[in-house]
Parts: sequence; structure tokens; C-alpha cells
Amino acid sequence: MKKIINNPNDVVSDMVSGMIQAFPEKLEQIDGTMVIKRKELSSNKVGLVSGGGSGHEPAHAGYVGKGMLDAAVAGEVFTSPTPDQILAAIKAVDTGHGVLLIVKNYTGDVMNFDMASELAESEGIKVEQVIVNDDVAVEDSDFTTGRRGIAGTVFVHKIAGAMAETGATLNEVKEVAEKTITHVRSMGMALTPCTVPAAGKPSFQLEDNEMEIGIGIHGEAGIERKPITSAKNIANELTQKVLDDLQLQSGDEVAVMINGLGATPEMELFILQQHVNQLLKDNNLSVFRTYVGEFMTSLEMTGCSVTLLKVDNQLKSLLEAKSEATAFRV
Amino acid sequence: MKKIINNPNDVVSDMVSGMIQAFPEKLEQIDGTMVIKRKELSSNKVGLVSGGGSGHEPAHAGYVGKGMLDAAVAGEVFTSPTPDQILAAIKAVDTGHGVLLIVKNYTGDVMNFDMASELAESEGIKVEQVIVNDDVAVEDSDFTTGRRGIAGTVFVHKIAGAMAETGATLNEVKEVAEKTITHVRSMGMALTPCTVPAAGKPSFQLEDNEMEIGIGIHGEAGIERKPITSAKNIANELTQKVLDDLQLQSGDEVAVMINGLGATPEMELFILQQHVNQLLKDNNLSVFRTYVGEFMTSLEMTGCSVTLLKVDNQLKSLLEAKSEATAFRV
Amino acid sequence: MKLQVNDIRNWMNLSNQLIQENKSYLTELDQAIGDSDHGINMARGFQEVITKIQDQSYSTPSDMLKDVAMTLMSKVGGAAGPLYGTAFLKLSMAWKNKSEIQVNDIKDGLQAGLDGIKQRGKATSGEKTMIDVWDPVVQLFSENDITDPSLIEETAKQAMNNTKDLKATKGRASYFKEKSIDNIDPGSASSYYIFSALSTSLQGA
Amino acid sequence: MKLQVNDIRNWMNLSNQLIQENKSYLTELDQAIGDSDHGINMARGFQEVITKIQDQSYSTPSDMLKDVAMTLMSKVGGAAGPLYGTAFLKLSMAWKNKSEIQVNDIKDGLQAGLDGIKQRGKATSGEKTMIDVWDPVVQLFSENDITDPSLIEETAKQAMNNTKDLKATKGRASYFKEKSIDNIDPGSASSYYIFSALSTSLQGA
Ligand SMILES: Nc1ncnc2c1ncn2[C@@H]1O[C@H](COP(=O)(O)OP(=O)(O)O)[C@@H](O)[C@H]1O
Ligand SMILES: Nc1ncnc2c1ncn2[C@@H]1O[C@H](COP(=O)(O)OP(=O)(O)O)[C@@H](O)[C@H]1O
Ligand SMILES: [Mg+2]
Ligand SMILES: [Mg+2]
Ligand SMILES: [Mg+2]
Ligand SMILES: [Mg+2]
Repeated sequence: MKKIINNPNDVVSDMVSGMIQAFPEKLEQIDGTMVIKRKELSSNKVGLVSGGGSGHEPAHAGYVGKGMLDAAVAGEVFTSPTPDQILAAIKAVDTGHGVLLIVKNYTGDVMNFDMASELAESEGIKVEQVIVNDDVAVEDSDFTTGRRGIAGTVFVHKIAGAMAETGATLNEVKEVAEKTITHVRSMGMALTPCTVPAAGKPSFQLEDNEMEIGIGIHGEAGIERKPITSAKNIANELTQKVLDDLQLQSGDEVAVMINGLGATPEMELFILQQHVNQLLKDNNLSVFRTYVGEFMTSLEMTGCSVTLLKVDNQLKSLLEAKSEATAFRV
Repeated sequence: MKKIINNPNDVVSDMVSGMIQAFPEKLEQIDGTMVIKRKELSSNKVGLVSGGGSGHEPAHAGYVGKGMLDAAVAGEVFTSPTPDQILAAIKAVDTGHGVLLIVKNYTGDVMNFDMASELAESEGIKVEQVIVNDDVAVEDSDFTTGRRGIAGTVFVHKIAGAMAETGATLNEVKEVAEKTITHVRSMGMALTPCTVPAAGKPSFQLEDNEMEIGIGIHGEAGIERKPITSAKNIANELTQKVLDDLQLQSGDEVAVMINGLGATPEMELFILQQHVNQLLKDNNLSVFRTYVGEFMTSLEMTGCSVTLLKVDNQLKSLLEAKSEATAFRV
Repeated sequence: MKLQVNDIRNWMNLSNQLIQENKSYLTELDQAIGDSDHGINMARGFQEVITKIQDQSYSTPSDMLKDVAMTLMSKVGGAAGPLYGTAFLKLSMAWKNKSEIQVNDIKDGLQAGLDGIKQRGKATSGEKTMIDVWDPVVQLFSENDITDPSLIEETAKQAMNNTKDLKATKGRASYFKEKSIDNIDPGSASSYYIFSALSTSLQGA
Repeated sequence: MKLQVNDIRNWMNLSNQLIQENKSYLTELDQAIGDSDHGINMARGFQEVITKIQDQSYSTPSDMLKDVAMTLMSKVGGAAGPLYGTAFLKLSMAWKNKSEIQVNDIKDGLQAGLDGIKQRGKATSGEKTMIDVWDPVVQLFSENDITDPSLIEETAKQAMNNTKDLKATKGRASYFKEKSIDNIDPGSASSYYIFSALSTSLQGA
């Protein structure tokens, strides 16, 4: 394991200190927690809290800022944060208009955010939750834990954040967040694994010529392992799977996110983007905006994900609204 | 070699296509070249052109946009672009106010940009050049090729870009670019090498416990190979070397860039940032702004660099000026 | 055979010991069908439990277990944190105001803990989770008059090993579908250590 | 022994062949003390040269070499592109309007090429660059009456091997300082191939 760290058990607190010191005018840490919040909240606004395990940077702290989240809760690496920390975030961002929690659909996250909601409600704070489940690599079924939340979550942050900034009510913000979740789907793939610092060993193994389609952002199993192929084939496979699930009509408009999982050169993301773009054109879909970069990573995993969000006028204007989040400037 | 690419010989043209398709409203490609330019130039402005070998993304195309570069010329991977391409960029961005070339100090880059300047001048275009040489890992001497240009180049793009946008003359823009170069220093380190796609093999080898201090962004030799140590020690070594060279006084103000070389998780960059920040405090230096992320990469190299820019009021206001470059939004 | 505050402390110390000793093993189990953090999370959480309770005096086992529950809830995280937190909270509630815990109380308490886990995790038996260890242990108490505490350890161990044959349908392991088979469920392994520790601490009590 | 348009075409074809065959080797040399691209750059550039000149008719070697120079300049890139581009441009200029190139013209042309490289690269002999192959070859022509063209190949080869002992002070290899010693300079190797091809094409001419 080769990492630029100190004690592997301290990576999250070291990172959070670094973030606060990098943006002292914008961010602050809630004492005794791993919660990063906007230094100055917008007044008269629904509060927005997200979070999850660390190791997905810039998610989630990079999305804290005017126009996106009010606070992000950083759990240990790949480990959902605990209810007390989430509660601290909720209390810190509530200005009396209620708080929306944006949660990725993992058992641990759902349970911890649930418990924090219960605690906050018992203290008289209005709390609502939305669960993001954009990963089409996993089947959605009532008998399973359902699809995972991956890069599409960033669109939910952006859109809900912009909506909240307009002064919308908690229900209105929740509604547009749920609309976004309904219309966003993603699929990822990996070339190499990542190593949880405190574990010290890679979380899985792939042969020298192998890739895994449908990988999860914590290294959870995907759909298939097979020999690595061209960027074009990879783009087509990921995008087609997303298209099949989203059931878009000819003429529909989409926002596209090409996301690197941590160690993939930006060059490769743009190469991939070219083919995603082509396939969308071939399907007579029009592209509203394309976002290329690292948005929801998996430590130093090599790989990528493709996210499509079907947009209408409302979602488009919310995507375009100003954002001052350090990792998502509009 | 595991990469998301098609034919290794096509990576640059595939990438450039992807970039243009990702930002069709902002960028365009000059036909028959690997030049990416702003779709709409600001009028009455000195033109700004930079570029170099590919593989350093988001450098340089990511810095094209209102408030930064007007065009970027993408060479083959790690290979300076050729004079004809640079000339095409110069001609495309000249609005009669002359063009400044921002060149990183490598033999190939300097020669190719020189020749392009000569060609442009022979066609009646006023051209000036600045050579960025911020890498303190290399000694600056008249008998050598001098220090290399690395991540500090991005500050030169930003500051010269902002100055040009004010309507300053070619000489004024050149002057502030040179002032920036005088005040910026960087130093990098690597944990793992990168692989030029068409070469197919890693450009160097490091043992499992080894790091290389002072690495170049093309994998050129650094100062020392030694066992990997803590983030704190790495931060201190890189920062101290930069401080020694910049000869700052107690009370001076700096802008800080913590740059990932391609495969380093953002988490680690923030951990590093914490210690860089501490050392600056210990030296009684004040930090104006901190930039953490991937700004000047080396394909999928794992490692980082630390850049310090001594700022005064002029440089501060130019750093803070609006930028619409896709990879550097202010 | 009854448990007093010191026996509970002993139970927690032994649980912590086993978890620290098997931290890497638990993480390896989670590497195969999860995200490589279960050992790290449990070791961090139980270490904090010990720090919390070791020098504190409690008047009842329930009071101590409430601290255990709250510490696990706020220090473990992930899926295991809320589940173990809930389980120990239910245990604490079931034993409220009792200064001595009889075998019958253990049965009721574990049943309450199991119900809490099932409810919190929206899961049931056979889904390859820690439930598949808790359930057989609770059944053991319901169906037998426990005179030999080592039965608890044996039952838990057997149950843990049985999770190998199951296909996960809840938690992170469920993404591995068929590939989850042939692996011991990490949460079942940590639950086994907790029951093994209970078994040992009951021997002397 | 004189060179006509077809001999120059032959020279370029042979140069290209050697460079394509040794593409990986040139890149490996550049891997050791550079950035792993010299073979890739030279192979791309010379392939383009052949594409450019193969079906074109030229009235003089100079005309053909101008196309060679411009193609190298715009297709090689890096340090080698401008240097070889300049060298062949100087060669073309030195041979302007001549339809047959005599040994003496070769001497003058190579001298002009060498001067061009030195000027463009702001470098001189002994700095571990391609100059350390061009220089001895030019000297060979100055000091001898070349009757046996294989002398050119031998001299270039020897010169290339001698770059092993040098410490680089120009170009990317200079960053490697002492560590550059014991490695053949990649640009010297590609220059050797070009002179080896010249030698062969002179045999028949
Ligand atoms: N829905 C559930 N109900 C009961 N137990 C569960 C459930 N989901 C997960 N578990 C248990 O939690 C364990 C995983 O814990 P841990 O690795 O700490 O959390 P995470 O999966 O969030 O990384 C599993 O091995 C399983 O025993
Ligand atoms: N200043 C210089 N003068 C002459 N030759 C040089 C100079 N700098 C580099 N070279 C030659 O160029 C070769 C490197 O070419 P190449 O790898 O294509 O370019 P780059 O170094 O830009 O990657 C070196 O091996 C050397 O022979
Ligand atoms: Mg986890
Ligand atoms: Mg090069
Ligand atoms: Mg886990
Ligand atoms: Mg080279």
C-alpha cells in the first residue's frame, strides 16, 4: 500500500482538517464531529445534508457551498457516518425550515440516516429523506436492498441545492430531489481495485487484462468480469445499459456525467465521453450539458462511470443555477 | 497497460474530440489541428496561447476560457506540439493586439514555440513568449536547460489571462506573467510511474516501499529515491525546498497549490494540504488562497506537487478575477 | 448462573479481546463479499466501548449496556453500528432495573435484541446476516434449559459456519449474489465472537 | 558516388525502415533517460515523410529534402522534431538547385545541418545529444576523401556508442545528471540509423 497519509486510522480527520484549512472562508467543521458545513448559511432556506463513507472525494464535502449542500457528514473510509454525527449536521443547518437528507442507498447509510432523522424529529426538527439509487448494475427489487447510489447523487445535490436556494419549502425540495432520482441512472466499471487505508490490502483482484463491469464504488461486485476492451466498447456497454433502464424517447434531452473513479487520467474520460456522445446522438437524444471529471470516486480505483439524467426545463434551470461548492462551480 | 482507450496512437485526437463534444458551447477545435480554442474570443484583447505534450490534463485545454487562455495546443503524449500547430493557434486568437505564448521550460517546447513565433512574426503578428520554470527539483544554471515548468504554470495562465481580459497591452500582460514566474516555485514527488500509451510500458520503476522526490511531470529523474514516509514528512520536505528557493520573508502572503499527479486520491491531497498549511503558519506566512486538486498531471502517476506563489495586491486581484475555463472556475 | 455488572464488563472485555485479535480476519471476510471495513469498524467500536465503561461504576447491567449501545451506535458506523447499537439497546431495555440477570432474562433480552436487529435491518433469517447467528442462539435459549454455557459458543459457531452456504439477500453482500456463497458472513463472525465471550463470562458466573 | 533524387528517396526509405524496426528500442532508450517517446515520435514522423514523398516527383534532391524537413518539423514534435527538421532544411538549402549531389556537397550539407542543430538546440559537442553523432560524421567528411561509404556507418555507430560515457547537459536527459551516464542517447541512436541508411544508399550510387 502506497499512500500519502499518516496513521491509516486518522485519514478522515486529517482530511477534514485539510479541507477546512484549504477553504477557511467557505467551510467550517462542527466541533467534535466530522461534519463540514457552510460557514454562512443562506437564511430562510431548507437545510440540505448529505454524507456517507469517506473515500469518495470530492463527495460529499466538495459539494458543500451556496447552491448545493449545507453540510456533509464524513464517515470512516467506506463506512456510513453514525447517527450522532448526522444529527449534529441536521441541527447545525436547520434554520426552522426543515432539513432534507440526501442518502445513497446502502443498508448502513439508510439505517444511520434513519436513526438520525428519528432523533432530530424527537427534538422538533422537520426532517425528510430521499434515497438515491441510480446504479443500474444492481437489480431493483422489493426482495433485495435495491440499486446502489453512485455518481448520480451529485445531480441530486445540485438540483435540490438550487431548489432550496430559491426559498422552496421542504416538500418542494424533496419533490424535485425525488424527480431527479427517478430520472437519473448510472453504471460503472473498474480496471484496478482500491485499498482501504486501515485494511492495507486491495479490496479485490483483477487479472492484468481484466475489467469488471458494474463495479460498486466500494468495490462491491459488478455484473461481469471480462477481458478489457476498447474505450468505444466500454462506453457503449455502460451507456446502453443506462439507456435501457431509463427508457428514453427519441428527442429526449439528457445531462451526462462521465465520472472517474480516482486513478483514471482525465484523458481517458474524454476519450470515453466521445463515444458516449456518439451513442446518444445515434439514439437521437440531445445532450444538455456534459460533466467530465472526478465526482464520486472510490479511493485510487481505476475505472469510470457513466450517468444520464433526463432533464426538463425545471431540471435544466436548476442544473444551471449558480453553485459555489468547491468541487462543483457553476 | 490498462487504459480506457482505443488505438494508442489516437489518444490525443480522441481526447480532443471528446473535449469539444463535452463543451460545444465554449470550445472549438481548429480544423486539421489539435488546437482547442475559445469559441468566442473577447474582442480587443491580447491573445493567450499555451500548450505542450498531452498527458497533463486538465492542462492545457482545461484552462481555455474567458479569463484564462484563448487557445491550447495539444501535442502527442509528453511530446511538444509542432510549430505549424502552434502557429495555427496564434493566428486564430490574434485580434490585432498581439499574442503571448506561455511555454513550459523544456527543450522541445521552447524550440517549437520559438519556431512558431518566428513564423507568426514573419506573417506580421506581434508575438511574445514567457517561459515558466517553477520546478525547484532542478538547479537553475546557465550551463543547463534550467528548471522545468510544472504546476506553477497554471498560476501563470490564470494571472496573465485575467490581465489580458482587462484590455492590457501585450507588454503589460507579458510583464505580469513574468512577475508571476519570478514568484512561483514548485516541487513534486511520485509513488508510482505512468505509462505512455504508445510505449505500453511504465516509464520508470519504483520499489514497493519507495518514493521519488523531485520527479518531473514526464517521469524525468528527481533528486532522490527513498523509502516512503508520512504525509507530514512529505509535505515538509516539498514545502521546505520551495520555501528555501523562494526566500520568503515572515509576513509574506502566498497562494498554495496542492496538485495531484493523476492517480492520487483527493483525500491524500487534503491530508498533505494540512501539513503544508501548518509549515507555512510556522514560518509566519499567510495563505491567500489554497487550490487542491488535479491541475498538472502526469497520466496515471501517483504523487503530488506543492506550489507556492508569492502574491501582492495585483496578483491577488488577478487570481480572484472571473474565469470561465472548464477546469478553473472562479 | 447469573450475570451481575462485573460479569457484563467481563463479557464486553472478552468480546473486545476476540474482536481485536480477529480484526484482520473480520476485514478479510468483508473483503470477499463487502467493502473491507467490518473488522476495522468493530475493533474501533469495541475499543471505545471498553474506554467508556472500564472505569465507570454502574448500578445495573442495563445501565452499562446502555452505554455500550450508545458507544457502538456512535463509533462503529456502517451497517453493523446501528444493528449492534440497536441490539444492545434492546438488551438494556429488557433488563431495565434488574441488578442480577437470570438465564431467563438472557433469553428475553437476546430475543429483544434479535427483534431489534430484524426490525432495524428489515431482514429475516436466511439472508446471510448476523441474524443467522442471533436466531439460533435465541432458539437455543427458548428450547433448552441452559446449564452448560459452552452450548452457546457451540451453537453460535455452528451458525456462523452455516452462513457459508447461504446466498446474501440483504446488506452489501447481496450485490455479490451467487458469488456470496461459500463465504462466512462477516457480521455473523463478529456476532459469534460476542456470543463466545458471553459463553465464557457465564462459565464463571 | 553521387546522389540523385532517387538515391535520396532510397535514403529516406532506408532510414524509415531502420527507425520502424527499432521504434521500441529507441523508446526504451528514451525511457531510461527521458520520457519514453523518441521511438514513437521518430516512427510517426518518418512514416509521414515516406507518405509525403513516395509518389511525388521532384526535380532536385533539395526539393525532396524540403518536404522531408517540413514533414519532420510538423509531425515529430518534442525536441527531435525541430532539430531534425532544421537539419534537413539546412541540407536542402545547401543543395539548392543541384540535381546531383557530390561527396563534397554531402560534406557541406551535413556541416550546414550540424550547424543548424547546434544553433536550434543551443548545444555543442559532448553534451550527450545527437550532435555527438553528427559531429564525428561531419569530421569524417572533412578529414577524408570518402571512397568507402561504410565508413560513415562505422563512424556513426562508434559515435553513438560513445555517447554512453557522456553526462547529459542538454535536453531532457540532463535532469538525470550522473544517472544519464551508461545509457546511449536516444537522439544519437536515431541519427545513427539515418547515417547508416545514408551509407547504404551511397553504396549503390
Ligand atoms: N439488513 C441487515 N440486517 C441484518 N444484518 C445486516 C444487514 N445488512 C448487513 N448486515 C450485517 O452487517 C455486516 C456488515 O457490516 P459492516 O461491514 O460493518 O457494514 P457495511 O456493509 O456498511 O460496510 C454483514 O456482514 C451482516 O452481518
Ligand atoms: N538542445 C539539444 N540539442 C541537440 N539535441 C538535443 C537537444 N535536446 C535534446 N536533443 C536530442 O533529442 C533527443 C530527444 O528527443 P525526443 O525524445 O524526441 O524529445 P523530448 O526530449 O522532447 O521527448 C535526445 O536524445 C537528444 O539527442
Ligand atoms: Mg462499509
Ligand atoms: Mg517528449
Ligand atoms: Mg463492510
Ligand atoms: Mg523524449
